[in-house]
Amino acid sequence: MKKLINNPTNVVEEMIEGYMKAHSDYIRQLPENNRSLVTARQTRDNKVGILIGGGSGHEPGFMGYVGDGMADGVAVGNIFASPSPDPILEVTKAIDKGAGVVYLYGNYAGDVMNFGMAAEMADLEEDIQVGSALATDDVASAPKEEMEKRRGIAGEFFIYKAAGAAADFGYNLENVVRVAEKANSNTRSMGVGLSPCSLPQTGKPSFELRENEMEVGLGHHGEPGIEKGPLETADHVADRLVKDILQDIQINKGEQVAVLVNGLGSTPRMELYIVYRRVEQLLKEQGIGIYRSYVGDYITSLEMGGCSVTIMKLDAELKKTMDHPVNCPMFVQK
Amino acid sequence: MKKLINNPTNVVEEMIEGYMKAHSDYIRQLPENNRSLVTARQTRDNKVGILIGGGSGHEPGFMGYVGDGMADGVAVGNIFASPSPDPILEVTKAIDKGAGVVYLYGNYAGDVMNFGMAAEMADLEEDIQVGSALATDDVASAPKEEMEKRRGIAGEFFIYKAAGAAADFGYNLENVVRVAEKANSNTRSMGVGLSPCSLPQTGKPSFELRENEMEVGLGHHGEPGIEKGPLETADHVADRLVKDILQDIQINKGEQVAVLVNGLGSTPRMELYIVYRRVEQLLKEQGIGIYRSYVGDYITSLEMGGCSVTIMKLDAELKKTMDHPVNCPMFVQK
Amino acid sequence: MEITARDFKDYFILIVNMIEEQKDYLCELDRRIGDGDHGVTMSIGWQAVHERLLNELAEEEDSAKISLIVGKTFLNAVGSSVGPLYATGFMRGAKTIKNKSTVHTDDLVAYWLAFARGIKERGRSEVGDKTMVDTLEPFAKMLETKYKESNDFIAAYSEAIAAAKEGMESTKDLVSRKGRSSRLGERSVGALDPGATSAYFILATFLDFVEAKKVKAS
Amino acid sequence: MEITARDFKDYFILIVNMIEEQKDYLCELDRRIGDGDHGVTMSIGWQAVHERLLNELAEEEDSAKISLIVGKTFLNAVGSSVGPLYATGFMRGAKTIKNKSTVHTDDLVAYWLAFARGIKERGRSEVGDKTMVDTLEPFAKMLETKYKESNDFIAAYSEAIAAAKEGMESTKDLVSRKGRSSRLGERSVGALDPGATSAYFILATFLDFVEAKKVKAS
Ligand SMILES: Nc1ncnc2c1ncn2[C@@H]1O[C@H](COP(=O)(O)OP(=O)(O)O)[C@@H](O)[C@H]1O
Ligand SMILES: Nc1ncnc2c1ncn2[C@@H]1O[C@H](COP(=O)(O)OP(=O)(O)O)[C@@H](O)[C@H]1O
Ligand SMILES: [Mg+2]
Ligand SMILES: [Mg+2]
Ligand SMILES: [Mg+2]
Ligand SMILES: [Mg+2]
Repeated sequence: MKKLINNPTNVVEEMIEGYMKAHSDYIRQLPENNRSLVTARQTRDNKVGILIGGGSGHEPGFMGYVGDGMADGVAVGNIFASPSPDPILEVTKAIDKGAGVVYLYGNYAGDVMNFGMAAEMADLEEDIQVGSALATDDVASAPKEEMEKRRGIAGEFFIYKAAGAAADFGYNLENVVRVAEKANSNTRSMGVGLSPCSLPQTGKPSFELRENEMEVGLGHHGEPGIEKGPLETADHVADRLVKDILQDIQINKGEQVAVLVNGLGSTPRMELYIVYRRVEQLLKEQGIGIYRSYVGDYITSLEMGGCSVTIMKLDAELKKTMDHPVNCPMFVQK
Repeated sequence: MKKLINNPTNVVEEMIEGYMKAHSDYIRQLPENNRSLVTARQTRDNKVGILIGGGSGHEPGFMGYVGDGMADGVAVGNIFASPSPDPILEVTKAIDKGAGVVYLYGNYAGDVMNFGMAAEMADLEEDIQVGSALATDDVASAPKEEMEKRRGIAGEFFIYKAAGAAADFGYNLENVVRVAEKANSNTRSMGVGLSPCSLPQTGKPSFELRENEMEVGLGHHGEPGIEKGPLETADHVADRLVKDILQDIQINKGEQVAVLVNGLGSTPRMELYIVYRRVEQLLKEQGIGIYRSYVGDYITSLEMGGCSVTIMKLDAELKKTMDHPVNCPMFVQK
Repeated sequence: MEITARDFKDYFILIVNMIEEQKDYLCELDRRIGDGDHGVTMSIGWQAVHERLLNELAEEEDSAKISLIVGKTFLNAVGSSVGPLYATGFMRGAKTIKNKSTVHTDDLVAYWLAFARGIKERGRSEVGDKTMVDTLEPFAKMLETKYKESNDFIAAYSEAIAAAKEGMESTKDLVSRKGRSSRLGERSVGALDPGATSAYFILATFLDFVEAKKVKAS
Repeated sequence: MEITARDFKDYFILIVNMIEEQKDYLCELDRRIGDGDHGVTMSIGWQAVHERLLNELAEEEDSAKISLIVGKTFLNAVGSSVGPLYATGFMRGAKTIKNKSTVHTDDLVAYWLAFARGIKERGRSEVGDKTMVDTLEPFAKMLETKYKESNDFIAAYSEAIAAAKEGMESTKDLVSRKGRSSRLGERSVGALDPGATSAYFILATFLDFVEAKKVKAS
């Protein structure tokens, strides 16, 4: 697959370089580690620090969400690979204001180990209190009985948004973690892939699909999904995703949700809105109200084709977090 | 090419439907014409109306830019086809507050004819004063001596931003047009295509490129560019685009510009930032300051691969317009 | 020969069918020097016209009104470049047969001249610009001259179609100076202009129609 | 037999080269049940190690320090799943040979046992989970037993490698219960685990190294 890059081994460094230059008013790179980026803006004294991170290739995830109202810092990994403990630890040190730091990341073996090691080091070596909340929103990744095994996909966006707002409200570490965990346990996602992406270093497609096929439930790194099938209409795809989501989480008539229709990379906005159209119809039929909608590329997989649908059940507190304004390089909400 | 759609003939209607449902707090559809969308927000009395429009398939262009600080309404065409005069006229009637309406669109034969007819009808039948400013930013589309023949590509974003701010400042019609024209005459763009898009109705690629080829200077609808060549590195591509742009417009050492690195649809943000990185280097070498940067998908061509670089030379007035906050469904600037 | 309101509608339906057949070909031509949608655009427009013909216009007896609504419907459905162009053609044609249900050959000639010239005016194009005007202008000139000479509509129209065809084919060797393809400069040489081609088909379909009508009548 | 600091470095360089050769194969394995990057990740990590070996570590005589820095460097360069896993292995190994420049066979056995057990602890995985532990655990068990029996390092290590190979191959028929592939459930059956494979290569490369060293010595 064609890529507009220089040397495949430098893509992450060069992306960061470009990103820093484009958004120096938002973000700065720590001298200690070039994979450690922290907000360049003034944040409130005593605010709990929000640290996000994960592999590269998911932009706007994750560096795009550092700014007012979301994260205070990000540790940047190689493409589709968790960052190592060192950049995580450096960000932790830089953003701790004495109130501790909350790590938000997806439930992947690599992230669990690296963030886990960093948290231990922060505690032991730096005496910084660290809380963690993991995203496990992908209903296709494990049965309900093994919820804790599920991976995090686009729902991470809602978790960042909720926890970021909570930290901004002045919540303490325990409460920020509580809100993040509530956001996660109220959130479900599922995706469909139409075309693969390829790693710059291998150039090989992450999975194979025939011209008339799609993959249901695939992961955000091209991990095989739960089934391959013929490419269906946008309405059928939305029906399937929403059905599986609503089977997994009880949302009663009259309750309200936030919806995210997330593009995986190369799927035009036009198609995302066509999917959203059907998602809205389905929720309406169930008497479920949509409190807020997000449609676009929020957490991508390089140039993968397809989309995911995320639904988060809202209570009053989560609504407040969704309303909270955000000002990040790749996401602004007034 | 695979698309997540229902019936190809309904894509524009279904996209609009989804869009209206997702953003009903921003935008409403006129009962007179379902291709006529206007802002749902309160705008200042006596404000000059800003009307944008063009073919579909360029999302976030153009409907994504209706909202505070940019456009008051949009006329939506079929895919890659100008809207007809009727929806333009209906939007004109809906957004005129007595101070007249400014049409902003790209310099394409179809748009010129349809917007021209609508402007005539607005004047003759509705007695609404209409001004127009056309984007002609694509340096690859005609030589400098025939500037007026050039087509508009991603630079349209800057023109919307400048004119939208001017209208918000309370400028009268004449001055809004003046600012829009200044923005256009200070703006240059050029793009490169790596992979084609396909119209939903034909499914055929808009152009053919071999696995190791790129197309320099191609149009935003897959119109052939100025040359096909081997795929080059991001740095070489940026060098070429910036060189052609700076040869076309005199920007002196110490002057400041706004920069837009625009993705055509399927090119990941990672690659856009890698291109931006080089653009910044080149401008720095010339002693040109970057006042503001935009990197992302601003005006796309369905799932086309590639990007364009846009540079707008700024004076004090244009800087003020770039600083002006915006709140649109697909673009927010604080 | 006379053309009734029914005839006009039958002719327009022939166009609807013809466009469906030529859709891919017209897209293919447009892919070479434009944005690849000309067949799709024509199809969207004529499908919208079809819908009108089958409904509101089903009982309409005023040929001018039919032509006017065909133009407007086409325009509203497609916008694009060809929306204003063909719409202007049919609307200007309608003017020449105002309030008429049955149209005789003098009026028919006037109709087609207004059609061709309306498009030329709307597009501000000249012969040689590599547009549909390269089909329409020679067509109109020939129709006018030959009809004046012979007063035989079908004969004159046949010769005009030959001129239209030649005009269409001439676009192959031209450098485009109007529309989307004008940015290609020299690289537009070697490809037929899609609009010149669809214009030829529209004009030629009328000849097919009147010839078939004559056969039926005789 | 004794292993010097130079030997450690030579062995690590053999790994660097081996990984470059196996990179595509490891990616291919990972594409089937993971995200396709295992070869790339290993390569990034070992290239970073290579750089260190050629520079800061060029004159280093402390084998423990070398192993420690190899682990840390690998971890910092890759993160990922295998970063913490292999890094823990080399760092725990380093502990067993603290302050030593030359390592004798007793220590070497301790080194490899600590390597294997460190990884197992870090990953919280058991034999049968379809991970590198399926290679490492049988390897460690066999090495420990056989060395106790014979006190012959190369003989014991050779048998351990055979057990490692069997363990690696056993992953083919397993359902994954750890890491990225665990979400595939039954569909992970039929594919070798990429980490089990790279672990086997790393262990086997040490056998190649010591055998070559023995030949040279004799
Ligand atoms: N100014 C003009 N005058 C006459 N014909 C024109 C003009 N501009 C474009 N055309 C015609 O329109 C055709 C293209 O139509 P179409 O592809 O439907 O529209 P678009 O170029 O907007 O996609 C061209 O082949 C040409 O014949
Ligand atoms: N918890 C774990 N314990 C042991 N090994 C693991 C664990 N999780 C993952 N692995 C190993 O890591 C390998 C995958 O490595 P790699 O592809 O580099 O990382 P990632 O899965 O993060 O892309 C798997 O094949 C498996 O052997
Ligand atoms: Mg990975
Ligand atoms: Mg078009
Ligand atoms: Mg066209
Ligand atoms: Mg992997």
